[in-house]
Amino acid sequence: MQPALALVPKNYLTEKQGLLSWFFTTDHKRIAILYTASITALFFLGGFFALLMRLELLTPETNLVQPETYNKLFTMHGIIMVWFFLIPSIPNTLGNFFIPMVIGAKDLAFPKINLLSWYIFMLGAAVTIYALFRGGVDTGWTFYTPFSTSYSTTYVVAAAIGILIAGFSSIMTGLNFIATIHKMRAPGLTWYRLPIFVWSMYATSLILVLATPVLAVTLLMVAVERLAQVGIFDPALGGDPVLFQHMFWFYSHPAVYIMVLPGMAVVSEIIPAFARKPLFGYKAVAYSSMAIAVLGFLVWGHHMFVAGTSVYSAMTFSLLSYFVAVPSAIKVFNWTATIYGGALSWDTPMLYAVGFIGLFTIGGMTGLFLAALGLDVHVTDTYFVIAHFHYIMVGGTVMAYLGGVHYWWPKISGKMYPEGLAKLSAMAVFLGFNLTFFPQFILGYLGMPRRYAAYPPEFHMLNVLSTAGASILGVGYVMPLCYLLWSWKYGKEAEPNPWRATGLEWKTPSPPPTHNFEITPVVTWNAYDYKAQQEELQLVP
Amino acid sequence: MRSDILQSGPASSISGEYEWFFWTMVTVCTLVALGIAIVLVYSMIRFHRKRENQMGSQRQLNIPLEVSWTAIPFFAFIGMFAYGAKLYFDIERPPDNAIPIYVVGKQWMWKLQHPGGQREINELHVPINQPVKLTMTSQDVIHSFYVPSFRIKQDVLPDRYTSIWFEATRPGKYHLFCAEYCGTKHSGMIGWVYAMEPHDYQAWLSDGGAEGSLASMGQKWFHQFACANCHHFDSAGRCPDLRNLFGKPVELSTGETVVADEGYIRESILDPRAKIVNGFQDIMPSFKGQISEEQVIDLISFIKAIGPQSNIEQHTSPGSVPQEYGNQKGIAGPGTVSISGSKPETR
Amino acid sequence: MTPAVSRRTYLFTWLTLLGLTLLTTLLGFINMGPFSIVIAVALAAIKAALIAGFFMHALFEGKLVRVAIAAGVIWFLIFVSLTLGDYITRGWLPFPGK
Amino acid sequence: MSPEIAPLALHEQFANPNQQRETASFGMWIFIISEMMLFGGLFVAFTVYRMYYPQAFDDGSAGMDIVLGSINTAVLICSSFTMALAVYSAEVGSRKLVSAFLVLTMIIGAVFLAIKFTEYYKHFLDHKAPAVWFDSAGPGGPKIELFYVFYFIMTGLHALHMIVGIGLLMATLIRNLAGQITAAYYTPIEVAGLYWHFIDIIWVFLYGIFYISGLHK
Repeated sequence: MQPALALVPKNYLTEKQGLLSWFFTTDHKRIAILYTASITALFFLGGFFALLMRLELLTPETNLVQPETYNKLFTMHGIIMVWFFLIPSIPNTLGNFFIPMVIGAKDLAFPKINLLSWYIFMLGAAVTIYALFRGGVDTGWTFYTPFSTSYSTTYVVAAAIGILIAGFSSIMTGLNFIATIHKMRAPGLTWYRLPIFVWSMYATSLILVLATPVLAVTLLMVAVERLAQVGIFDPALGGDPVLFQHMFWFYSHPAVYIMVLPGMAVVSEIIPAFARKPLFGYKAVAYSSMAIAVLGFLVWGHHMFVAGTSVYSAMTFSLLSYFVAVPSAIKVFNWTATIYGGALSWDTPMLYAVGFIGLFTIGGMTGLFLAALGLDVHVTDTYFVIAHFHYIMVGGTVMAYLGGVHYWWPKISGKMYPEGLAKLSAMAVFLGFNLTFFPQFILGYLGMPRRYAAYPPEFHMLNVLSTAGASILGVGYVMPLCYLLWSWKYGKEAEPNPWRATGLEWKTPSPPPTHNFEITPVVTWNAYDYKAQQEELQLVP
Repeated sequence: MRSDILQSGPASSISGEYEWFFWTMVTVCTLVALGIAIVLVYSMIRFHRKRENQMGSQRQLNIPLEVSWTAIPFFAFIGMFAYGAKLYFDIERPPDNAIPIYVVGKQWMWKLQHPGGQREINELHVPINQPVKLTMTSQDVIHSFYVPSFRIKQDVLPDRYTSIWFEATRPGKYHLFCAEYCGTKHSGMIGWVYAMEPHDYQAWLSDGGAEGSLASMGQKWFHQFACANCHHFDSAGRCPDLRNLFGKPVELSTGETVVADEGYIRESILDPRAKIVNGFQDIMPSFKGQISEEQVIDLISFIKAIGPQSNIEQHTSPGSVPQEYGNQKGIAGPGTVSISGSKPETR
Repeated sequence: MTPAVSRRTYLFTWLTLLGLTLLTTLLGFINMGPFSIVIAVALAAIKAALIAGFFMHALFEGKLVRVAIAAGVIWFLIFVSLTLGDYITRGWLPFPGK
Repeated sequence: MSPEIAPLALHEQFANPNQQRETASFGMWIFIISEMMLFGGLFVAFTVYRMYYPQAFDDGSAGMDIVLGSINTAVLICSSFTMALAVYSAEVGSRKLVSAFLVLTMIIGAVFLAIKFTEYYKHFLDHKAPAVWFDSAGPGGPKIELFYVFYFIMTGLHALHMIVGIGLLMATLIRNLAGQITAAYYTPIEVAGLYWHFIDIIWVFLYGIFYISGLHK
């Protein structure tokens, strides 16, 4: 069917043309696309560093790169992946695009601030990449003092300032989301009718707003200390390097939840849609998101059990760390219960979502080892930790991100992605990921410390396995980039609601018009009400 | 020699308990993960969508289920916390009879000192079945002393002491790693711990060619840095009497009381003004920059030796007369410590 | 539009703030050891509450704003208390660095 | 809601002016909470070191100029008062008074900055400017310097906020002169006022921690 061009209603992609219409847009959907393009580029840059690291670790000796270079590689990998991919990943792309649509709003509360946040993010990225091209940074993404302030000879200040700038973009996004979710919901859309996606994004935004400023001020102090040669964290001048760790982890532990809560948000949408079943234990899942946001701030000390903090402080943090594991467990059980008894269709988003459950469970359970004081002493600062947080952040967040991109791709682009290729890449990601990171648990248990450019030969075999897995993982990540771009142009036209999912975003054309809804919807139903949905579509006998 | 064989598995007094706890956790977690996996795989087969318009069950709440999968993990977690905390206390609290060994980390080497004065670089010789307490500091950035087989790790910080202890249970050669990223050659800041039968250890000690025990070195510095001019061994001096000081509470001019431990003595040498003993004047000059971390350690050993619990003497080799030993101030480089070359275990 | 706060209230708030500033300064001249800064911060907190309550209309805003302010204060207290918790309990065990 | 609101003032994403007003003011509150944590980080670090070195920090505090500091506190409280009156004038719809009070607030703010930089200059002359010219000889030198490092970072960050605040007031003044602020729609000035009062609150605490504890010396 090829209707006359004039009859095709304008959507957000076609309403305005030209590059400038993108760079000056205040449409949350277009800004989401701008963010997606930026973070995709940065993801592959960070991934390239990871690839070089894995190649270097293929042999016990340093033969591909020198230790100086290796140290810069893992630092830049960490900085780019954490602050320029994971933190903005789901919130600024899928969140930006779908929070207003899911709550039936025309746009975010502050569209200009939304655009400004993208520019600030790009400025931060530019400053960081400047540091990279001037020769990189070798402090590790954690910037531990006094190494970062007094001993490193690399571009620490530029990198710190870049991250600080990007932090303000995070704060703006969080602020925008909170105000939007509170004030812009469609009539009738009460808190308990909101999809879990919104609850989790709200929890994420709280952390963004409350934690990010502390990172900003901590990095500011590092920069001042380094530039002015004064002692803030330098013990020689009366400072305490452990205080830096407190301040850094006060941000950076909650930051882990900034990364994984949006992943949980996406998975909580995908699973009901492909099981055609309401999310099991809606309130438990909603409250657990909020509990994670609050409790996540009480546990940062578990990064410092061997750092020279007091034993009593360590015990407090250990106990609190176990408390934050409870809401995560609740979520996993409820997702599993949602799948049980559903009418399951194993499309690509569902594959990613189930992969998320599996990998997040392993990541979460190994977290229990790290929270146990006595066990942590041996495995902290080893590859056990590396494997643990990659299971959460890559196995969790990146899987959920890819699942979400596939799930909403018909809505974003108006086209269907090629299902066969997508399933293949989902499998490649899952298998490659496990092959890369599972051996690292064993390496850590055997005692291989992290951030080692060279290692004793008895760790060789497991490192070879890990590198082999990384190559599969790399292919798994490049494939979606290729076929999604292909489908944007050549893919099959998508219906407004190809999955027959509930949710307001599916009640408007694909791709949506600039103002999302021709008529502001009035909500009278609960989230995930598949029965009403089927009745509405007159599908139920 | 047996101790040349590289041992990787667990080999310390706490590692048995550690292994038990670790593998119990692995078992519990695997069972739970398997449970989830079974539900998922079963659903995958049993609940596959058969008709295009099919809907899933619309059940969305089961209160007993929600409560149980909240409460059961909660109490299991409390149990894990409790056992982990107990193990941590065991790892953190050295027994009283431990051999005191001092560690100074710097970019990128470990310098270790035995109470008898033997000095080693990147190697540590210890007897088995005897607790060893490490008191550690760093000359530059943060390092971390990590012996995987002993299941211990402790960050080593500049300008303060941290401590850790272990008791090796099997003779052998074990990896020593730096586990906190410390700069370019972080991965080269590695070494070996040699756990030896007690008689081998005694032979190694006496073969050492140490220039005198740490305490006797400390006594030498005590005179060389003119500490003795003020700190008389009577109660009439202008400065506090240092005899019977170590481990005792000290009342400060601010009214607070602190225990005279290693950290306090170190601070009092390098920054005397920080804590002034009640009834004394702020007249002591700072020795910061004039005295190396090793010399501070010697002085602490000396003060310990004249203190109430001088249990260190039993481990020191004979010869407490101060001998000529490097007048260098500052960093003792590898050259000055070549005594380790004559050790039986040195590679 | 009726103003939320009258000019009289603003005037009284202003004068109270100036008075509290004078009080803070005068109390500073008395040596109270560690308490002098505690009192100074407590007085500052009272002043901050006055500014937020009257000048910023927090007392007349809805529940949402009050919850937000409470959240900010609570989060700051979490940060302070758990950090200081480490510093205060250091040295409770008689081993270096514990 | 009042019908006299200019149609232009309502942004398209909002359903009605009341929603727009509440959202803008709530957004500013969230931003203030975030700023609280920004200064909160510095307060935490300061508290830790103060607890560790009470003596040196009191000595550092003794080097403050209490007269200028107290005057400055009073000055800033006055600017908050005039700011509150500016919002009040907007609420009752007096455009002239709004402009007058905004200008007055900006002038008082500028006076604050002038006094602040005078203080900085005096610290420089006293050799109490870390990294530039700091006389750390004498007992406890580095720790006193630590006090001054925090003093300069925190008051400097505060001064930066003042400058941003004056810019915000300037923008509000222009909007007022253009007739965009009415009794029915005065959200911009309300939001700017919130920010200005918040800067005042921060200063009140800075005054408490930096100037007072060394006074008895």
